[in-house]
Amino acid sequence: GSGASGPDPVKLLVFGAPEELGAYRTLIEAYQDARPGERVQLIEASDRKDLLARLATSVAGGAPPDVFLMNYRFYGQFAAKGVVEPLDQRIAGSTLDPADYHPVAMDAFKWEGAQLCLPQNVSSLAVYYNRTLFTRYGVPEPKAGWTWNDLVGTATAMTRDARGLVIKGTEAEGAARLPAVHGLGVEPSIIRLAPLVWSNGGEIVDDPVKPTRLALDSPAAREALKNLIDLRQAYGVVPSDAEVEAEDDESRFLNGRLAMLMTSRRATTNFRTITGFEWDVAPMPVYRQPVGVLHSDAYCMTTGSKNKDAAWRFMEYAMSADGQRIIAATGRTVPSHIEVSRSPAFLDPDQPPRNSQVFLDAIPTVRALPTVSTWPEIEDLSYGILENAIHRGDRLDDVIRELDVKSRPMFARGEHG
Amino acid sequence: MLAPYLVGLVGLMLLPALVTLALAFTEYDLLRPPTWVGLDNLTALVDDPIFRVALLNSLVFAVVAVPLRVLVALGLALLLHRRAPGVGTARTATLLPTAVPEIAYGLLWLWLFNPLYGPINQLLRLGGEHGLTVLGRTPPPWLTDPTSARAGIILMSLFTMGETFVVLLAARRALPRDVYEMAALEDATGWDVFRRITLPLMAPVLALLAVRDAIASLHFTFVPAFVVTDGGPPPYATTYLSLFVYQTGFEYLRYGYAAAATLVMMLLTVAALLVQWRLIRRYRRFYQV
Amino acid sequence: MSGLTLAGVSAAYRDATVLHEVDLAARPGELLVVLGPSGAGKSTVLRVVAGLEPATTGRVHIAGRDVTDLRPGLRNVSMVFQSYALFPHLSVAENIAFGLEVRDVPRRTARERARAAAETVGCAGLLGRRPGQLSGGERQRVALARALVREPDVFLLDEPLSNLDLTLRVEMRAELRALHDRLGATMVHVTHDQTEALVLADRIAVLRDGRVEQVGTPEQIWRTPASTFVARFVGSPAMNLLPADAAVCRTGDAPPLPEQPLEVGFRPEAVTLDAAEGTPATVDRVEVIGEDAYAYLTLAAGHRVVARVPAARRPARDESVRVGVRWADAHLFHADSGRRYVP
Amino acid sequence: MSGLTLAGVSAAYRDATVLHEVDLAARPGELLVVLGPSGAGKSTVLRVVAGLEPATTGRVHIAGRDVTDLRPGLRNVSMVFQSYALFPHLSVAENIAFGLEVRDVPRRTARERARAAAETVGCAGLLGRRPGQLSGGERQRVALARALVREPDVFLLDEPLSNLDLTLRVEMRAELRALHDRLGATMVHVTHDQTEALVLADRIAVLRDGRVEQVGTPEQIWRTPASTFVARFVGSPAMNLLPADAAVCRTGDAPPLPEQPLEVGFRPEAVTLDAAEGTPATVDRVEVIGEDAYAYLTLAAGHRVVARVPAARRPARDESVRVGVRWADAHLFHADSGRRYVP
Amino acid sequence: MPERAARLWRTLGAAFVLLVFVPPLLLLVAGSLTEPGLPPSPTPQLVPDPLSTTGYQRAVELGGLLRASLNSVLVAVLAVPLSVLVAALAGFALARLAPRTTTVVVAASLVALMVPATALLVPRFAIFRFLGLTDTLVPLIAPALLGTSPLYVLVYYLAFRAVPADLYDACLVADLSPLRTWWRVALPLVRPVTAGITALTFVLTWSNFLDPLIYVYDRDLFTLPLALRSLSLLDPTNFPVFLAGAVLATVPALVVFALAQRRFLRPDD
Ligand SMILES: Nc1ncnc2c1ncn2[C@@H]1O[C@H](COP(=O)(O)OP(=O)(O)OP(=O)(O)O)[C@@H](O)[C@H]1O
Ligand SMILES: Nc1ncnc2c1ncn2[C@@H]1O[C@H](COP(=O)(O)OP(=O)(O)OP(=O)(O)O)[C@@H](O)[C@H]1O
Ligand SMILES: [Mg+2]
Ligand SMILES: [Mg+2]
Repeated sequence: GSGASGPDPVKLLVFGAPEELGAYRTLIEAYQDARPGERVQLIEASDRKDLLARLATSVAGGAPPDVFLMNYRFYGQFAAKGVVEPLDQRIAGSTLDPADYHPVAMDAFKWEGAQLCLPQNVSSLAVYYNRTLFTRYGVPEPKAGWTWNDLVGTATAMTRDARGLVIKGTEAEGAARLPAVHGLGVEPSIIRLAPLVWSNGGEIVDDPVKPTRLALDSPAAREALKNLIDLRQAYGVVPSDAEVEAEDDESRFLNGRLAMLMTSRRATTNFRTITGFEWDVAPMPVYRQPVGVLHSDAYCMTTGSKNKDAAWRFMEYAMSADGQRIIAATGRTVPSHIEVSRSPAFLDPDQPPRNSQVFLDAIPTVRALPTVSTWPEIEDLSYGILENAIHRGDRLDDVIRELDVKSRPMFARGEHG
Repeated sequence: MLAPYLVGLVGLMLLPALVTLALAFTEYDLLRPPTWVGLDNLTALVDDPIFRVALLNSLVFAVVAVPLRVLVALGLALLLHRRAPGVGTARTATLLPTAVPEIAYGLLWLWLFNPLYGPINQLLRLGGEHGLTVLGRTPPPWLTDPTSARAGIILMSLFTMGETFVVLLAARRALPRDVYEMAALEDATGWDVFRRITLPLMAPVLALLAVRDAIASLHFTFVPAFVVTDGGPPPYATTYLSLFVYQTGFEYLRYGYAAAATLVMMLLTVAALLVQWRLIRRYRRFYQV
Repeated sequence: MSGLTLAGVSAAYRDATVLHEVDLAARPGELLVVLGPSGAGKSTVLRVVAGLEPATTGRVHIAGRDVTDLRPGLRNVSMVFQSYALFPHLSVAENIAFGLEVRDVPRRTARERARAAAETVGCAGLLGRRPGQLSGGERQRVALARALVREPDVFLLDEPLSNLDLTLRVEMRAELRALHDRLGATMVHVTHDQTEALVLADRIAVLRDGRVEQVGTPEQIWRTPASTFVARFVGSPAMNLLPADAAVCRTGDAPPLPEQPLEVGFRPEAVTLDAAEGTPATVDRVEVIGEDAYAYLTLAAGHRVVARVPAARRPARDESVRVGVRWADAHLFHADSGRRYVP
Repeated sequence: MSGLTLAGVSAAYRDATVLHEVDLAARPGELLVVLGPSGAGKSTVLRVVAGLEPATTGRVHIAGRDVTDLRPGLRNVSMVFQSYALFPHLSVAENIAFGLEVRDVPRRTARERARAAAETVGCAGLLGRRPGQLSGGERQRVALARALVREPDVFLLDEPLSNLDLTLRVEMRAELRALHDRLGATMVHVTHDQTEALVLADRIAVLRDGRVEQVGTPEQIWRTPASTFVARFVGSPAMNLLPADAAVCRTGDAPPLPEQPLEVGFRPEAVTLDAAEGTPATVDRVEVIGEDAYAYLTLAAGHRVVARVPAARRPARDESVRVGVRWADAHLFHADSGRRYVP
Repeated sequence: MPERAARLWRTLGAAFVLLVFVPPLLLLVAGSLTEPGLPPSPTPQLVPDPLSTTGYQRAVELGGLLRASLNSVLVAVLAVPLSVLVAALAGFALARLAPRTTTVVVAASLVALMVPATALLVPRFAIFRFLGLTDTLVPLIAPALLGTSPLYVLVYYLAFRAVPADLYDACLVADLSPLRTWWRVALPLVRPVTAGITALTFVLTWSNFLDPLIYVYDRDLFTLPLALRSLSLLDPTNFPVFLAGAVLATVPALVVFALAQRRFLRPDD
């Protein structure tokens, strides 16, 4: 840092695709314009794994970034290990008012009672759909309050071959006709499964505060899981593994060959490049009661930061209405700032999806996944097992048992907040 | 003259490696100071199903890919060691994949392996109907099927045997020509010549390359597994030791545990090395003049 | 019993022609030595016969068969390579038996015949060793044994003695000749050592720049060299060569010289230093080699001449002597072509 | 002017001692030839002098200085390596000037002296070429020029002619001797070729298995070999060696033999075949080499003897002859030690 | 003629090799020239329709490829010669030193060869931080200190050992310092080895991915592999953009390889 006039810049570690990183650069520029003299350096990782490797190495090496952006599902391991600076005192002495933010997001980043990070967004799952396709095939669009059966019915009706005829994707295995359009895209992951289980009255883990095992063996959870698997195994409305490998769901949707896609707000940025058809979002289907799953990233300050005051000032800005608006402009986030989330910055009717309100409506029903320090391992493990279940059709009992047996040691090693 | 290298070797290789290996006996998450746990990590590894899978994958890779790589390189070296029209170009072509940056190479294959749109399967489907090959079978799903994914990674590694090829080419060209003429005079068949002359004469070089490849095989699985398959298809079809170490160390922050895996990996390499060394020694006897 | 004929054979490496329409024949049972300086194309002759290089023109016959287009393995020749070409990874026994084993002779028979061949050349004690553990002389014997283990139509031996030191060379060349006499086989032996050629050969073919300069018995080559090249190449120090009209004292019966540009050649042995009315000369230098001494002289007219004298009666350096040439032992050559002058 | 002394020098590779307390001296301006069979340790002697191998015992003096512990660069010697050791990537001129340039002689001067040295050995026309483009003889000259470009205390030449063919060798050895005479430098020349040693040397040191067998002028080596080894190593075909009491006819002045186990040696030149009352013998084989012929005989008592006869008067194979030995030219050796018998 | 037949077979073999090795790279180029954003074509297209260089433009804009190339070039320009120099010096020293020292260093190098890169990241990071070198390009150049890979030092060692000992002895007699012997005699003699090692070092340095990932923060210091990595996260319809990046990253390596290849495989028949 020789020759630099001011203090060292605040180092902000984030990851994302090139477009997302662009948004952070805009945020930083705005901040530096607004506060002359402040300097922030963006450290770009390309994906979560990159970010983890960088963060861990730099902490171990004693030169951590000052601020990093982290999903609440993964911040547990850092929180548990005292790497993240508690912010309560700073919040108390600043203009930032916790009440301005959606509490569900704020709560997700409390560790042993202390506020460790400040959530930048409060997203949840929704069903994106290709309205043009629905119109073409005369299938009713999904609407609030629809059930799982509605979803399956709609997806089945939307799975079509090249001539536009309804087709069952399972028959297509290795046969002459492949679906040209699939009814639904959904990832076989815990985070997709969770809201379905919850909605059906089940639980993902035995104890949301101090989980010791996955609790998918309850009848409610079993049913939700079975229904998820049946999407592929019984109805063939979701693309096969080879098809996913060939073209992932997001680009399948982009290319107009996926009727519905269950994903978070994150996809919006990408979908706004769509010109060939009209699309919108619908809320998640419901089993018994509507429940959403929280998707939230937060700015965290490292305890090892040498530049905490400046880092805090940047965090304040990023969390402020101004800062949130800038990130919201990318379309990829649901701002955690209540006011901003209700402003045109988020709900702009000129920008698709028209029905962004779906995300706001979901917030009251949103639940967070447990924060365990070993959660990343558990997610990776369960992803593999679930993927096989969906695409290979493993026996449901085996799947549940395998998930349980293999994840137990991970829970045992985990630390909780 | 040795000084810069020694500084690098000790400062950037041996010392860091030693630190990491020492951490194998601690519990260390990179975030808090390490705590001594003795052999706990090593005993835990023994029971770790993922580690066992990774170990098995690595061994299978080494056992299949290393000889294949050497054989392919040998075949190409024997094919291309003498002049003929096109041979020079073919030699350069053989080196092409080695010249592509690893990450680009990995992603190139990701595209080549694409089960529906990838050029490989499109090629396999040529002449067939309804997405089948000429033989009426479905083309391999590559990265979604464990066996074909492993085969795919081996295939990828086969294409980057440029270094081995160069060394073997040089070795073959260094073999005395008169010995081959002698064999021609005796009317030895091509197979006889290969079995009785070429193979034994190149055995030391082949063994050396096998040693090097065996050492390196633990490393050159990393990028393909990291970039192309991400250790999958599920559960851990292409999780090799190198990827296992990276994941446990940097994604799950169990650095001490990963270090223990590294230790095991290096011990295995040493063992393999010793075995091969004995083989080489047996051959070396023949060549002392 | 079977001979060898090369008729108008040319050969080339890349674009450089190294053999020019060579005609050469070895009679059945004959030991033909091909002699020539380094690079003359001697090895190339053998390689063409063996089929290792193609002949660009001409035909090769072995034992009456035209083998020009046959691959080496079918020509039924045995070759000792200039470099021995032993297989470094095979034992001596395996080396010798190689040719039999690839011909699918049963292993046991092959080993027995290998042992017999090894005994013939006196290397039966080495059968278990590898070439790397042999001295140069021993390797040569192994290479020879490998050639002898079969019964080919022709043996081709490429400078099989060149890497040995003098003592060993003298020994081996006697053995080789004895071997030939015992086997009665057709042999082509290549060398650049004139002594070896003179000692071994039934007939010698002198090769120069890919052309046959002369073919004849050792006696013919020595006594009636066909050209100045042959004359100077055979014999050491080389034959003296002067313009025929140079002023030298001719002793003995000396007919008048014909009226055309000629050169006269005479070996150091034909020069006498005590001729009564010889040409005056000064001694530049004297080399003593055991019982013989060679005096390097400059004649009054400036020509340089070497004379062989008994070491005991050698002149001193710078001494003045009188030189005579035994004209009966002198040779005449055309000054322009260098070919022998035949009156 | 400066000599060279080795006093009690031993040398070893790994654990094998190859020089055993060698004492050797070259007087200033002398051309000393070290002669011995392959593997005798000749090259090792030069390497110890140059400082390329350490002496395990003894001292080396060059020009009066004790250089035993000096590094090679400081001993002021020039060496021609057995392999020439030309730098393949440098032109001939650069090769020759190499030793000067590293001593920071200005480039221009270095080039001039290189040219001068090249002219001395007759390779000035090759200055621009690389070693790969030279024939063996030319390379040898370049190596020599590289040694000559400096003015060292001692020149060390390791078999500089061994790779040349006979004609070229004869030529070069004359040039080398002339060069030595012109420079008046101290030279140590290593060879296994006895002819070369006899022709070139002021004095010859015969080496055998790392020990000096005899040192003397060529005349001494030839006339009074100190041991059967020297006697048989020098001369070709080798000296005949028989038990002194073998039944051979002695011609000339033949004093009675002393009463102890002795061997008698006599060169083929000392054998006459026409002795009136000679020992009966049969001719096994005759080698004709130009004017000379060598008859290989078996004496009645079974001993084998070689005789040199004029080619014109050679006996036929299997002919019976009567052999006499000129006793004046015979040598006596102790039968047990092989050392010369001095009455 | 048998020789002519053999040549024909070899040519056929060479053609086969070309057929296997070249198409993937041609497809890479073809793919990079496809219009981004279009659904993937169901058949391989050697000449994409429509032909478009948009991929290249987007790759340069999005990935900051220009800046990254500059950094990569900077690293390569500094690291490759340094690395080759270090390896050559060390290899020479090994070839000339006492056998015992050599054995120790060779053994240590072999051990180093076995160390997986992942085991080095963290300790190295601590070292670089201690030296205040993180977030500079120095950690990317630093591996040059060990010749990039100990393997290359060993290769040099073998090459220098194969140089006739007489040449070194001639240098000793001429009183050349070891350094000058290395520069004037040894190095020129192993030029093909240097060419080969330079090429391989270049490729390794050029495609080094893990080191910049860990040690470099500043986007302005990103090297090509990092830039490529971020491009690789683009969605599949933008694959041409990534392929364009890959082509751009491959071309320099190919050029270096082709140049070097001519040197180290030339002395032919
Ligand atoms: N493989 C080759 N390629 C090109 N030229 C060659 C080759 N082999 C030999 N020559 C050239 O052909 C000529 C004859 O070579 P050949 O080997 O027949 O000579 P030689 O008489 O056997 O010589 P020597 O006594 O040195 O063995 C020489 O000028 C040589 O340079
Ligand atoms: N580098 C070495 N390591 C071990 N032994 C050696 C080495 N160099 C030579 N020798 C052995 O030392 C002995 C003497 O070798 P030296 O090279 O001095 O022989 P030489 O008389 O020069 O023989 P030549 O005429 O073959 O050159 C030989 O027995 C040889 O095998
Ligand atoms: Mg030859
Ligand atoms: Mg020697």
